[in-house]
Amino acid sequence: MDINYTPEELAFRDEVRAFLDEKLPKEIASKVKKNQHLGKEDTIRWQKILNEKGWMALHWPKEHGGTGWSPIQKHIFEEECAEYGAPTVLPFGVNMVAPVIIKFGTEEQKKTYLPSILNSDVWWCQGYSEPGAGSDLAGLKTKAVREGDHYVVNGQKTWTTLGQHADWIFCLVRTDPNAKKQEGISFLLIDMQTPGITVRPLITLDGEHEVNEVFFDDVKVPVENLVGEENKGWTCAKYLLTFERTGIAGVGQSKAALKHLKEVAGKVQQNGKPLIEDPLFRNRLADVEMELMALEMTNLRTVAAAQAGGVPGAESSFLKIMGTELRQEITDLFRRAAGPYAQPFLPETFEADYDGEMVGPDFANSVSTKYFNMRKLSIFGGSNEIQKNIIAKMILGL
Amino acid sequence: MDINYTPEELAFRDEVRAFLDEKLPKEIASKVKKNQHLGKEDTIRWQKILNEKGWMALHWPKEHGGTGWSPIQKHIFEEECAEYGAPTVLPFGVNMVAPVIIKFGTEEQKKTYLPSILNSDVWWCQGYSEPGAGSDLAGLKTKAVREGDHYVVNGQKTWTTLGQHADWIFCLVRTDPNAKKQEGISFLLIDMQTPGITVRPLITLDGEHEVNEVFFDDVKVPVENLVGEENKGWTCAKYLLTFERTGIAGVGQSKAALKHLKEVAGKVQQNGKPLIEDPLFRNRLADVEMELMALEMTNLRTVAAAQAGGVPGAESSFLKIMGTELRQEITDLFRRAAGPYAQPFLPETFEADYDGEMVGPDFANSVSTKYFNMRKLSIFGGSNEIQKNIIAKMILGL
Amino acid sequence: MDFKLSDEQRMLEETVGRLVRDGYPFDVREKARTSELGYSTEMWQQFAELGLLGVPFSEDFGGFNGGGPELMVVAEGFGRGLVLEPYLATVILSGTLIDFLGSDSQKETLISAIVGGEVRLALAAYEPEGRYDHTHVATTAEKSGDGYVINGSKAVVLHGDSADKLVVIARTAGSTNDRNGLSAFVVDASADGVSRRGYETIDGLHAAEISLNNAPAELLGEEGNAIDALEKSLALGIVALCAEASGAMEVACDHTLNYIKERQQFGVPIGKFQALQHRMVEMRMELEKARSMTILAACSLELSAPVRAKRLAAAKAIIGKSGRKVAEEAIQLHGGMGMMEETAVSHYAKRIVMIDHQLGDLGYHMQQLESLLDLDEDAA
Amino acid sequence: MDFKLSDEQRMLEETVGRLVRDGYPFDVREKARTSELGYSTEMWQQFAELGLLGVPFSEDFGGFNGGGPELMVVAEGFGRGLVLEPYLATVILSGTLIDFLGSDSQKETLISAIVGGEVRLALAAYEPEGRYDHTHVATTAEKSGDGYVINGSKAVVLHGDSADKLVVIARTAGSTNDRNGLSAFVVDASADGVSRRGYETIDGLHAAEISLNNAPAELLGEEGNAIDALEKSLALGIVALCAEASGAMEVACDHTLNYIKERQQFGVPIGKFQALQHRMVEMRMELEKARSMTILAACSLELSAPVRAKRLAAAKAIIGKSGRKVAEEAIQLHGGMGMMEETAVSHYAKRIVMIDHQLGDLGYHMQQLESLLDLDEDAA
Repeated sequence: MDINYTPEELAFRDEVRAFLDEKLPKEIASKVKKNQHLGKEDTIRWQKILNEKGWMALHWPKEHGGTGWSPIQKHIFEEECAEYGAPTVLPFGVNMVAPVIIKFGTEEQKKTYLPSILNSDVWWCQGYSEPGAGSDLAGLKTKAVREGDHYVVNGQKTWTTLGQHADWIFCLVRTDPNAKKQEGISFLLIDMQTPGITVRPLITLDGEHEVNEVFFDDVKVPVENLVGEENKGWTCAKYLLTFERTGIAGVGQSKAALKHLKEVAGKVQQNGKPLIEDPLFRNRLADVEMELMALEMTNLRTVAAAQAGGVPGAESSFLKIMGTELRQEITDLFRRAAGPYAQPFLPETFEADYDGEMVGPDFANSVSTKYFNMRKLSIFGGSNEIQKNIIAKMILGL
Repeated sequence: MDINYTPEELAFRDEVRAFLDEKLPKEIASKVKKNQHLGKEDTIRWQKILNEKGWMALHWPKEHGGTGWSPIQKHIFEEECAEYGAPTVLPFGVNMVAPVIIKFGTEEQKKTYLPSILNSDVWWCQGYSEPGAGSDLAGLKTKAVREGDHYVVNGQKTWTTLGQHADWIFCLVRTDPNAKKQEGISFLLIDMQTPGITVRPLITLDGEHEVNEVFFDDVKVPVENLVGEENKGWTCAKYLLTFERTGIAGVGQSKAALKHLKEVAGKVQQNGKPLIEDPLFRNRLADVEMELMALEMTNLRTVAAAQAGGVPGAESSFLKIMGTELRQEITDLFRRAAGPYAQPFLPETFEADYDGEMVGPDFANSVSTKYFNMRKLSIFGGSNEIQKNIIAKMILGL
Repeated sequence: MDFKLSDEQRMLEETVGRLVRDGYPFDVREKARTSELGYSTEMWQQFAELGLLGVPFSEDFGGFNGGGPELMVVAEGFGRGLVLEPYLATVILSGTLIDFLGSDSQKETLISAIVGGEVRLALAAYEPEGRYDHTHVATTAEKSGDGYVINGSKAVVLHGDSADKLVVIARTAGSTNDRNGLSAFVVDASADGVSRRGYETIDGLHAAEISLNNAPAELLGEEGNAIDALEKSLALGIVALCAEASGAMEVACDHTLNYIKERQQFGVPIGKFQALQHRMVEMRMELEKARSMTILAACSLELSAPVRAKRLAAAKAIIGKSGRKVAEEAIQLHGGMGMMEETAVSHYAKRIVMIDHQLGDLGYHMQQLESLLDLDEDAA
Repeated sequence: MDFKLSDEQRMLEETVGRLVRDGYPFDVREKARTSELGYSTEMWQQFAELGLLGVPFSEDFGGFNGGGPELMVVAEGFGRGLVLEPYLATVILSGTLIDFLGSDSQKETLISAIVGGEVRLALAAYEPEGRYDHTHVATTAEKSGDGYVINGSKAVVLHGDSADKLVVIARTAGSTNDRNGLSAFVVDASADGVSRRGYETIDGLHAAEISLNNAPAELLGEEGNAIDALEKSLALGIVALCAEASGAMEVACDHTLNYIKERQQFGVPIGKFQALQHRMVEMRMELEKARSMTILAACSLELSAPVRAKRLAAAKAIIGKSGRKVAEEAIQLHGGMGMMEETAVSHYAKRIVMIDHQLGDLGYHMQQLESLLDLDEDAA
């Protein structure tokens, strides 16, 4: 038993750090650290840098251009990226649809889609949730009717993250209306340029446009865009949902945020002393710190189990719950650190090219939007209630 | 709107205080405040004093010897009793079986049972819960079969508080095994001296003997001991359970406990300073104090609503949950105040006549037994989970 | 002891209730919120016509002579509707301070204008470095001719962007954290020497950073003695915020309850799931606490200063603690819908959480409470 | 990075597991607990035969040369069985301190006797006024002839009632809270000048208040320099307590899970109720945290003092926090049965909660953690 990295693992970490030192554009990292808006071009720029290095596809097999990394290597890479303020790689292409294509797709599909995903030439989005089918994903109603060499798709998807930029969408659709719930679902790839598709922005409570509704009105999709067998799409859906997610605990993000929070609390003055010396604030910081240590170790245990060949299952639900609650707690402390300056809402200050005066201390401008935005963590990606149901069923046998 | 007592209410409070000053035996109050064991004789002595004054039966109508007090008067009385360290009046006779007899009993039954309850000549206990019927009270199995002028009772009751001292027990029994769950239940009064009754002590995790199992083996009960109609006992049971319980919030107890806790924390030294100056301990005290203020006001709102003629319903479930959680929280702080001295377990020190040396500070001897004993508050009397179910159904309509 | 509203209080409650119900549906509110001003001047005139702008003032000025309970009734109703207009800023914080400190002629002029809806005010008390501490006043006032000139900066002045006049707390003696030496002034918002940077707040209100650079000012009352009156006005403000939070929490609970009764997943309303039921019960329990403490605060304004301070600190702290739980759970139980700007509950959640950032947050008020932990109310 | 146990560690785990499973059923444990001694000397001999009493010691003394992970494995197994014997007192707290400080001949005598099960010891470190502060030592030792005499009082000395010898921390220089000037001594428990008041603890162990009145004592190692070794032994003790708590929490969770699967109410197992399912999930989540922190603590003993201190403080604090939740929920979900002495889970709950009162509670360790909040592990 040794919880420390081996010399090989430390050497790998050095390699990652050297790469990030050299290649991560400073202006992008600065935006991430200051909670400024990242544009589509920032994300793509970074992803192309990763691809040049061959580090874009963490979870793909080597033969398709993946890294072939071990779970520990992936973990180290993601930790360091978070620490350095690298933008999050958008998961919809590389970590969601691609593994499904690799596992269930035809050779033709692999050739068509994988290279452009690797090189970030095509922006993917996800068509899973529907207004009536959130937690109950299999309750979806969007239907696809086969007519000759294409499907005709009608229906609506929602919570489509960054769908406003997307070139393609992968969708779960109902192809057999008479089959039982999870049967009769198929997995389709759809070009967003196809006539009949409308994207409507959904503005979240923090004023941001991250998610969308996508409407399908007699949208014609060629049959060759079906992945896997017709009516067997639930297999793809499950594979995608349970697909190894080393980063789900968000340890790197929480560490970076906590570090920033401590800096901030060391500067903000309260009754003539830094806030970090306020016994209660300090106590809550210590509480977050120890919870984060527990989360990190629990995450490492899962990573190490995967390294040893175990298949991470419902354990990742623990990590999802613990990780998201902790990230939310940190946003709560940030807004408390800002004090009355948690109130001002100046969206223009989130732009990197904003050169006006700030209101209150610099860090304060985004504390409340972040606090409210991060409420999504416990809702999206399988709400924490659903995660508890999964644990109750899969681990506890209840 | 005026949250202060009226001059009449204040005068009543003075009267109560004068009575307690004069009549509450100092040695009994001292035992209560020091968490020492109260004997059966202490309780009876105090209850007889109350009865002499005519203050034994808070909830009975005047005609039967009750106080005829308003809800506010009852509240004031109970608050002051808690503050002065008066023993809790045992509810099983005066506040549980008696209201059922008054409401559903025959004149004969009233004459037979009520006077001895008022004068604490007969000790009652409760036969509701069974091993298989706790939260699901109506799942009870103890059966009573009518044979001529008596019932023959067979079965088992459990969690019978202070049943070891009891002269009589009131029982829910199944008289119609074929009826649906809540039908076919009857309400019987049973003399504990009847042959066939065995009481087995149940020792709780704090080493105390408060509760018992009561076994019935062909116990013959005269039919005149039936209260209300045969097979209509559920009506009595419900009446008893929802019977007005002004004291359910335990505000007086929590106030007295918090006051004691502050005294203790002012004396115990930590790093050369009183514990009460430790920022975190003080913060938790403040948290309890404000929660207690909220509980007290919520309780007063319920009392005032009752005063105004409203029938307190599921609101008392809120008070039960909030009140018990708070009392438990205070016991947690007591054990923390005791530090390492929370460990020693010396039951002999709980006796008033113990004159040996204590281990650690005086207050510490009972902190852990109290902490563990008070876990019962959220379990017995309708577990807090059941209270939440009641609120969900009755108030929220879920 | 009697928790019932008097007939007059009940009428006030009905007036506000009707106004909010009829005049403040979500879409109308959203229109006002997204306007440049951030609220509706027509609505403000309606407040005036209904007499709401006079609630805390003497009948001499056309007021209602109301105290804590009356303000509670109004603010709770406003909380239910997420009212945007500068009632707290104008009537409660600025108006009562003028009422406590002003000369007869100042009151005659200003209070009458407030009651008539002719003027809107903002209280410029807190400062950029002072967080929630109202005694942290570095801003200074000096005599100049008949009046005074003020220099300094004021932070997050609620509705300071659209106020016609500012009530400014400035120091005429003492150093930054002294309780003594504070004075209150009326400053014309359009005067030379006043510069304002207005902005929206996350909960849809407006506020401003204000710089005063030799701004001409008129003293209210005596020099150097504003602290007691200021604390009385802030106490009224705390009562109003507690009540507003209670009203908003009530609606957040109601919306959430309705949502879980209607939203179907797995073939049943999600409100059938026991885990969600229990959480809904816990939300309601927090609401009851908030209501209780709001009543306690509203009925404690006439008590001795330390008892009042202790109860208000406890009330505002409970609002901060319970409010956070209700706001977060309201969003969570709404699922994705709770994250949407187009869902009303998200606005309730934002207002509830931001109330914790006004007039002292949970941490600030728990510190106040801790400092008063040994106070025996019966003896005080 | 590798969380797997080595082959040797796995053998140790199996040995302890088998011993507890076969030799420590609840009724046997209850019999030992209610005996006058409070544990079983036969069991102690079995420990010796299996080599368990030598785990942390050098092979020279018949030991196993184990470190943090080995002690973790043993203590976790003991926690699963709620083992009563004085392993922590004798082997971990007293034994390792002798090992760190003693002369070769002292070790030869004492460690060998410990490993062979011939002697039981107790560490008399903490004092009545000192709470959890091991530097609070008012007890003094003075030279007397060849040896020393000790005067003072020691508080809640775990298994001090039945120990043959005491390892006493006493001051040879400095004043009460100095880190310097502490020395460790071996005192014969039956010597003149040693008086002990033994008692049971709420969790079924035994402890004693000990008065030393010119008690003859033998110095371990150098005078005045015991602090580092003492802190190393206490660190081992903390690892053992964390591991014991993890083991006990695991069983408390298992018992609770089994109970809610079996207990029928309203015609179904109560484990079918979603609210209870989610609470059971939360208990398990606390267990996972406790396990993780135990591993972290066990693997941090060789690191620099501040890093070790930070990690151990965090681990013990998590144990205090998570342990309370698991213990209280285990009782609550068991309903009335959880309140019963005859139900095993109540004993697990008591032990878990009392572990928070040994070697520093949640509050104490959070203060340690707060004082190390700015420590950068990578730099330290």
